[in-house]
Amino acid sequence: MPSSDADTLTVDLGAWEGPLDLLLALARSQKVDLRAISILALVDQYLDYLKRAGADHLDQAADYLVMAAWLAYLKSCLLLPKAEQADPSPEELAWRLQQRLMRLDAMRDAGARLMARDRIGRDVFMRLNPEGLATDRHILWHATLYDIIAAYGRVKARTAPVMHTVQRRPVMTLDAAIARVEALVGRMRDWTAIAAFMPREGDLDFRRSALASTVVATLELARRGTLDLRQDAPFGPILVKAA
Amino acid sequence: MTEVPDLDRAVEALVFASEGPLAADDIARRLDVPDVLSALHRVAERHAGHGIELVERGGRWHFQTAADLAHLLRETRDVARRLSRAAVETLAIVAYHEPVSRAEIEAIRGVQISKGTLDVLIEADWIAPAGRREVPGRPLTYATTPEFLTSFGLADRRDLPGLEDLRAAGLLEPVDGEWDTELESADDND
Amino acid sequence: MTEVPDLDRAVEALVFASEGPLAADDIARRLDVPDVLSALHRVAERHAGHGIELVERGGRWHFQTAADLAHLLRETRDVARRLSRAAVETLAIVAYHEPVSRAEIEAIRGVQISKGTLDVLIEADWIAPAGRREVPGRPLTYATTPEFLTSFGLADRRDLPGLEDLRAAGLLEPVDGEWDTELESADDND
Repeated sequence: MPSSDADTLTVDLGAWEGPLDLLLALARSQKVDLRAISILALVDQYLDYLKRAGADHLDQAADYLVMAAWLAYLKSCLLLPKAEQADPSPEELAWRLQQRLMRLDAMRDAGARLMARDRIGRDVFMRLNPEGLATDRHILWHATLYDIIAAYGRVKARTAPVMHTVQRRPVMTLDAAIARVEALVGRMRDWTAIAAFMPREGDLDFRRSALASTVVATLELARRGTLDLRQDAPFGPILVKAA
Repeated sequence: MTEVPDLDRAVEALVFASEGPLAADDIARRLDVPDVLSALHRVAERHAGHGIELVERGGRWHFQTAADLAHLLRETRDVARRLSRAAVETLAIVAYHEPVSRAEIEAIRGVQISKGTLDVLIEADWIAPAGRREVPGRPLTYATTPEFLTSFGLADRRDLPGLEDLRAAGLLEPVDGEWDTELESADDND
Repeated sequence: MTEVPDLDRAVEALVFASEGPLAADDIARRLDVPDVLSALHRVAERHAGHGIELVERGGRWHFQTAADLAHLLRETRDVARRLSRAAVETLAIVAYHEPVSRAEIEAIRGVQISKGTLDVLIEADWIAPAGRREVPGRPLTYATTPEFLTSFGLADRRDLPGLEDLRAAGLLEPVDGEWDTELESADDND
């Protein structure tokens, strides 16, 4: 294929892996070093080739046409007087095209050279059924004396006769919260943040419990129609107002 | 690099790349030569005393690693792993109550134990079977090993802190997340 | 029979018995010695010019038959499946440009990679994903594997045929996407 003449190139776009492939074949048919290739001649050959490829393949050849349009543009730029040239210059664009062709050519050549190397399984062979190297994993179990003592304590504590001492836990009951919110909401004229309804005293556990109870209480009171709730954004402050 | 007879090289490569041991006749036919026996012997000679050997077994030839080096092909690597909670508790119960049967361990733990849990402890050489109890069913009992004492730095089993010591150390307090243990029988076998 | 150093014998046996190429470090770790490189070189020397050879590929060592004996062995083994032209080019592009993204491969070849081309190369264990490039879209890049070096008899990536010439000619510079944007402006519906 590399040495074939442009005229003898099969007029079938399906034979090419895209416009660049076709361009490279055409470039090689100029039989000069790719570095010295005439881009203008190449463009003409490409456009001519597309013309001869005919309308049959145009549906599957959109990328060929895009390349043709671009090359036609490049050609007109190359022929225009220098003064009217845009940036990047047509010479620059032509140089880049040439670089792309050289790069593809180089990779094609490199691929062929790779395939020609002494390849495992084709030219050189490894053993088919080697003995193999085995690694046995030996598990070293690890525990400390403390682990054992603590575990025994845990077992004993778990299975000891159960003696329930009910611990008083600092909670605010739902009933208490409803009563508190009901009493306070009448005094608040405007939308008020829910925090204002919570007791200020008590430790962290109690306040946490109070927050939960208060939120549930406002929901319950909203359901009963005693108050309205509002939240302007997800995770935003919850506001309360008497209904 | 010395000059090696082509036949020797060919014989060597053929036997090396073959799927299994090769008879001298097969090699000769493959190489289209009358006889390869002397070549085989020269190749065997070249490898004698090295890490690999060309040997004949039942008239067929193959390469193998030198027999005295076979141990190199296996290696054992130590992997440290933490005992599971179930295993630690089981070990603790054996240590405090030995000799103790599996049913007794379960009664003390309040949770069933899987077979794997005892196996791990036996494999670690911390507990060992300690005879059968002369009761109906003759259950096997377990006790700790001398290795257990060594591993945990104990001179004697009586060095284990007693219940009073545990209480004083706060180790008999019910812990949070107590209900975890109910789920344990599911992942007991690690 | 000459006296062969034990280390040489051990190294030879290990590489010979291994299921795949072995790194010098792995051999040293298995044998519990600081360094096996000189032993490896001595063993390689012992086999040079013979029917089998000890070779280094990408830092990993294995035994293989001498390349000039291929014609004697080929009939025994399946000849490696022929790769499509697209696959060969893609493999070359990955090898010479790695790490390289799919878009970059396509820019060099001037066509889209059909499904299956990369798959074939990944399945052969010659290329593998090599992380994402930290540019918009975070494209996945590909690079060759140690297995690639082994399969193609390359001691090192620097042994790639013509690598230095191509680099000197500027043909391995990162691919600029400008060309494609130029083309795309003509092709709005893309």
